[in-house]
Amino acid sequence: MLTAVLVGFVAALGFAFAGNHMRKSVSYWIPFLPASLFVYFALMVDPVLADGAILFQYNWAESMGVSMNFRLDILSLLFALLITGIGTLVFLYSTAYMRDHKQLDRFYGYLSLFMASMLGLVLAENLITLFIFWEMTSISSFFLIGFNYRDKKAGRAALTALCITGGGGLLLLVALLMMGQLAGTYSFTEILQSGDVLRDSSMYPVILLLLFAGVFTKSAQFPFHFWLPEAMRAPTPVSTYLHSATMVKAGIYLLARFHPVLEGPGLWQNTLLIVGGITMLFGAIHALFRTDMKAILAYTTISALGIMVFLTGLGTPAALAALGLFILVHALYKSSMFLVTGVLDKTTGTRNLTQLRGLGKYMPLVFAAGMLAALSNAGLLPALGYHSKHLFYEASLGHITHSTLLTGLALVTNILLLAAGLLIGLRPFTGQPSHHPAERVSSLLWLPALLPGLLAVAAGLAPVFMEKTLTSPFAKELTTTAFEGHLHLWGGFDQLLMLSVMTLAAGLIVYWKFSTPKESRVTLVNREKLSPGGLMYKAAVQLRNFFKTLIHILQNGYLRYYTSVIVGFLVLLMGLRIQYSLEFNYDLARILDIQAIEAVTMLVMVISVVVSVVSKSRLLAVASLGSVGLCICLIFLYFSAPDLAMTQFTIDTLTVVLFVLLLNGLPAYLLKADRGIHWRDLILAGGFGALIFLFTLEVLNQPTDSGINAFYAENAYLLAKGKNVVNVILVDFRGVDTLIEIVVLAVAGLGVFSLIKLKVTDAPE
Amino acid sequence: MTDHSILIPILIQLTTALVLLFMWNRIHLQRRASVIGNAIGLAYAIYLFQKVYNQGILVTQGGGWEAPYGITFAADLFSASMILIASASGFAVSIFAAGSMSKRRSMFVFFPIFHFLLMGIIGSFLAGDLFNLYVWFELIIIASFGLITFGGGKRQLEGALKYVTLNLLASILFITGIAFLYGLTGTLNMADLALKTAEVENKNLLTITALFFFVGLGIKTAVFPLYFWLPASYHTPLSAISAIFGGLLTKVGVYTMLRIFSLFFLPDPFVSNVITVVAIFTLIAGAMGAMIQNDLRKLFSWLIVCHIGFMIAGLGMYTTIAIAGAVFYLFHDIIVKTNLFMISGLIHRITGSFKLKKLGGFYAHYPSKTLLIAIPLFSLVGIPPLSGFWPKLLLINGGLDTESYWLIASILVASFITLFAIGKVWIEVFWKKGATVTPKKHFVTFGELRYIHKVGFVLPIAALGAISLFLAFGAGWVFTVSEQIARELMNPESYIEAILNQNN
Amino acid sequence: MVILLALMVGLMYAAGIYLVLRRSLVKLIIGLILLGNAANLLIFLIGGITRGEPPVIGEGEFTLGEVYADPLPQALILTAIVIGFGLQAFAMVLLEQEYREAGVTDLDSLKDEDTDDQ
Amino acid sequence: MHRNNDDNQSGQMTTLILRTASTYLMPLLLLFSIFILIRGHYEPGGGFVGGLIASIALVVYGYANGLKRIKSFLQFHPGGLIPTGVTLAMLSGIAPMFLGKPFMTGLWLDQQLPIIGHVGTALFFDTGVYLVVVGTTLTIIFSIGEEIDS
Repeated sequence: MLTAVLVGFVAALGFAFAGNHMRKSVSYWIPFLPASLFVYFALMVDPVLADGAILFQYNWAESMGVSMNFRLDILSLLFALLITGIGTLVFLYSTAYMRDHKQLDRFYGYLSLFMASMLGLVLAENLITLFIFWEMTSISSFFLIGFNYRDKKAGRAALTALCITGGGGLLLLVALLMMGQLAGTYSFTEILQSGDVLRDSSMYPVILLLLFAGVFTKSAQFPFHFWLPEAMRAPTPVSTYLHSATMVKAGIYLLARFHPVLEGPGLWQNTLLIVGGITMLFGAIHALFRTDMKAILAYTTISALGIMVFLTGLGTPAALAALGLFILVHALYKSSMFLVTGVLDKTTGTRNLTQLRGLGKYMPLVFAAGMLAALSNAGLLPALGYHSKHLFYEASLGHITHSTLLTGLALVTNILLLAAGLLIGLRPFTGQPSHHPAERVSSLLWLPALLPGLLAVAAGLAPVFMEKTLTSPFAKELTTTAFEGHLHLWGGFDQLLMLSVMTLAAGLIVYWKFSTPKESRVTLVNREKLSPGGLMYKAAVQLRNFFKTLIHILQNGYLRYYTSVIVGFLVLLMGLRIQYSLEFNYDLARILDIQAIEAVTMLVMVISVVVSVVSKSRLLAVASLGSVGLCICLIFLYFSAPDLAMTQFTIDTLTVVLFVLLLNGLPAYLLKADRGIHWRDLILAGGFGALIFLFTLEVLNQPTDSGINAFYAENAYLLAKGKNVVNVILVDFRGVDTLIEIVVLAVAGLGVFSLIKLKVTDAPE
Repeated sequence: MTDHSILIPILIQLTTALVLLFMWNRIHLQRRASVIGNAIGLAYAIYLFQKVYNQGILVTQGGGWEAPYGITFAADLFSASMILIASASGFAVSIFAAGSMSKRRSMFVFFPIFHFLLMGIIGSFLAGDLFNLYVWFELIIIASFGLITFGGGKRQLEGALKYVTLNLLASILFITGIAFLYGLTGTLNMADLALKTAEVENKNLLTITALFFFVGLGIKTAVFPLYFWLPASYHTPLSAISAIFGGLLTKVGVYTMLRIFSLFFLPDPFVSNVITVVAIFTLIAGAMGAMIQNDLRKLFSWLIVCHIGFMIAGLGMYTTIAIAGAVFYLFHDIIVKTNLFMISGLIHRITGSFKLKKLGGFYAHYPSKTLLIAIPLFSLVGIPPLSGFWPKLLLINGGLDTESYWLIASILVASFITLFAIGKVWIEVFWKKGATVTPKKHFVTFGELRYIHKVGFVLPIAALGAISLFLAFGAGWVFTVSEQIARELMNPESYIEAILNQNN
Repeated sequence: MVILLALMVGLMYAAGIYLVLRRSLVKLIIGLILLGNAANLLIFLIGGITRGEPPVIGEGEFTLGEVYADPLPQALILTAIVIGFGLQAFAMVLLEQEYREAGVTDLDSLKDEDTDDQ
Repeated sequence: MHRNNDDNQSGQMTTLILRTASTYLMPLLLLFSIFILIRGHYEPGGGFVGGLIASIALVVYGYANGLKRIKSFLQFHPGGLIPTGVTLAMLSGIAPMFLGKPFMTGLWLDQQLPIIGHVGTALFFDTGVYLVVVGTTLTIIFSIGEEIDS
């Protein structure tokens, strides 16, 4: 199993290193990869139906509770088969469709990466592993949307998709972590037992909302749907695979996955019904108003995803059975439609419905593929879509309180979707031919388009088989109650039949009304500025401008402002804290013991400090600075620190010498100051000084005796053989400090040297 | 355990620097010696790491004077891993510098100062004495002063002026904090301080002292609102220098904060709250800055600020899982940020610009280099399972534990904007149709370089990319290490005991 | 005397900060030097001050007497003074170089690098 | 550094006095600095102060006689003192490690020498400090001086 998931990554890596050496002939072999995986998963159908769920365990970052375990049950198996099955078709189709592309290595690399990620996502048993694969699908989607990377719009579309799905992903991560914390494990199989714990937690609504954020962004639900139509800039095989058949269904997969754990009346059901309902109607309406075939397909996909969310929201066994079936049906007919669109685009050079007519004459097999897909979409016998539509109505009718409303909603959506399906599958092939395609359509192009349609018909004719293998176990996996309803080709004259007939009749009327697409209609619904996408984009631009203003205020380039913020911050924090702490019980005798000469020194010092601050002459300021240094030197002398006094004196001299040397060349002393700023700075600096003063006294008031100086006093001579204890500390007790200190001095010398001597005359780098 | 050899990583750097100084003006020799020195340093760091991993905390006392009288050096798992990571990125930068700097530029003093800087960084990881730590810091800042002004030029000096001023201010606040702490306890040995601070009766004084350390280290670490020097200066020097700065300097501050605050000042509700609030604002402010930048290196600089927030957040939450997240992030961040600035150097060498608007077409012309660059870029974003993802996971978990929902929200916002910013870089630099390179005077483009220099550009990027991948796929093991470090930080008894009660 | 020295330390910190907040490059450096001196004086004060008992072991004695000034802060300050000198010298040269490159000593005119985000 | 030499009479006078004085003072001060260095272990003094005094002596000499004179006096670039000093200090720190002792452990000769007293690694270390201080100070001052001259 691990091999099955990882082989795609290995292949992707292989393609990445293949570079442009990859020959076209190689690409014919690539479809064997998904095909063999498909066979592998197909062989798993029986064991899964027999056992329910099979676990495959592999170790990874166990210390964090993350494993590479995989869980194969009917839900993941359905998806795995779709991913590998549709994958085979898409890979096959690509060999012809992308034949002349220069960068096949990248294309297949990304595609394999995506396939593997998607497989990992649906198979992962561990929440974190699931999330890892989830994000990897977003990333591979980013690369694939931007595949035609020189196109600036493709780049933007890719970034939009990445931000929307990535942002949702982050919220999803929090939801998963919350679940993990509440359940005490990241293992899904164990969490499955903790449904009640989760539902009873006060965090339950938060978890739901975060999870929904992930799901709705990934599965393009209103109002996060807008990235999906933009993503259609990807090559058509990619759109087929990612943006209709598989990746966008990852959100649906997640909902279905957590349905047994999280579902419940209230927030779960209502949100899903409302969001799903809006999305399916919104997508269906938009689809009809487009002329670009891929845009129509994008919006019908959005609508279909809405239906899936809606069905999950209904949550009854019938609804979930319908969901399982619809996931399959949709994947089949939608991939077919996309591939048909790709053929038309490839042969005629356009996807615009207003320009495509009568092509059925030249490509009957493609026409057949389109019609079969439209048939399935319309829910007509014998296609599989018939059953899914029936189940859909059955589920909506089964809703306890709002069955009429919900069924009405479903009906309208289905009518519109039916019409949109005909726009793709029927319209380009009928009427007066608009193009005369020069070459015959390669079998590698029409076959993948036709196969799903044939499959759908075959499956549609075998309702009992579908029920046994899909709908019944699917509903059971998600609800633990078996689905009682039955699939059949003829259910008698009942409500469902009536709804189906209504759908068909109204759908045909709508199609007839809309069968001549006009560009003007596009603008009718395409209110860029008012659409969620447009609004979000506008908000992002506004936000960016706001940030820009804010950052320009914060990072304004004025050094003194930076300093004042830093000092102000410290003063603020100290002020916040100091208000509860000061006690002031000083030993007055000790602190007030002053000798005359000391007092005089201090007086000189105060004057020097003040002069160095206020002096209008630079030289005087420097001289007073020197004087401050000398006074410190005297203080050191008075208070038993002869070494310090000597050092201070020599350093002070050198500093002044340096200053005088350097100041010679400078222009006049800069004295500009705004009066207001002047006072503000004075208050800030004064406040800081005052706090230091108070705090120093307070600290001095604390009794401390660590005995460290006593150790030095006793051992300086006896052990370290020196009588000047300060020097002994410097060269022995704390010699390492001194060693580093001379290194500091050395580096300062080198730095000054390079600063002065090393002038750059060439370019900045 | 006593082990005098833990100072060898420092001595290797010092010796290399001195050897280089004696090779004054012999640039070819200097380059080789620097790479060799760092290779030895890295090899020893690996050895030291596995030694500490197996034997526990190793201690040596400078001059043989037992703690707290002499100067203590201690290598616990945190120090040893930091030395390892720093040596790795130092080694990479050394190759990169040897490859990327023209002969004229690397004249004189670059390599010696670079090694003195590494010496300072490694020293501060080993320091077990607060004043000694201060001296190491001074070595780091003076070496960084030398490097940030290296080569001169108006833009660089303007950035350097802010860098120098604010870093000097930071040093002054830091030493002020040390003075107060000495006044309160009468000792400087960090293990001894941990005991003595616990005995201080007036906790308010300790809290205020903590504020001095927080602001002093906060400036070095570049947290909000103390980070101004970083976006003002990091984009000005040579890429090799930005790389070592971006990778290591702020992280020394983070390391020290984690070490000092866990030893002396935490848990303290006021300090914790301050740290948490600062973390939130750092994340948001850095993200905002990154969002609006159009210069590659400025963008990366703001991302440094932003991502410091992750690590500080871990300290603010102060639970084992959160600290483990911070430590994990620290490892990841050093490697990735070093790499980012080397990448910007490579891009500049190839295209002649740092401006997003002028860049483009990289993917079309250099597909394999693009692939190489993709690894650190997406690691930075934290696309799972790359290395940025795991620590974030831990931090969010920590946030859930401590119910710090604002912190989680800002972590998400910061991650999101990082995603956006890197996505934008990707589109602008790699995808967009590129402008043609307009050769400037004296500008040697990548194509004209000698083969060995090309290797010097690409090899270190690949090597650090490989380390990122190791951190990603070996996440389980890295987490085990980080968690052990976190536990040692949260319960420093073994650290204190190893230093104070050892038998020499 | 303690109170005077404490006041002095406070005053020097205040003066240093005030100068660092000026627009002139020269004042900036003077401010930084003052701050450095203030920090040294603070360590000296906090280490405890003692008159006329330098920590030097007398002729014929083997240990310091009963009363002596704490040698440790003195050693620290000595280190700090020398390091401070190195840093200040560098800062001064940087100032002068900055003036040579930019032609001004007004800090307010040095803000292009931060605000230019093109 | 000697740009003001020809400014006026009194300037010349001072310079002359300074020049003469420094010529005699410089060797004395250098000797004094070495004395301070050596006695540092017993009395106030040591490598730092010694080095600083030596630098001041050389700076004053250079200020009076011009940079070139002092360069010819020294015969080598003072920058060379920096790595020499650091190496000396480092070696005296490493030496005990070869004996299995911690870095920077003091090693002492048993016998006392005249004038200097105990000889041990600490003295070598302090000498290293002295050299670095002289080297750095002179490098800084000379670099600045050369720039101003040019």
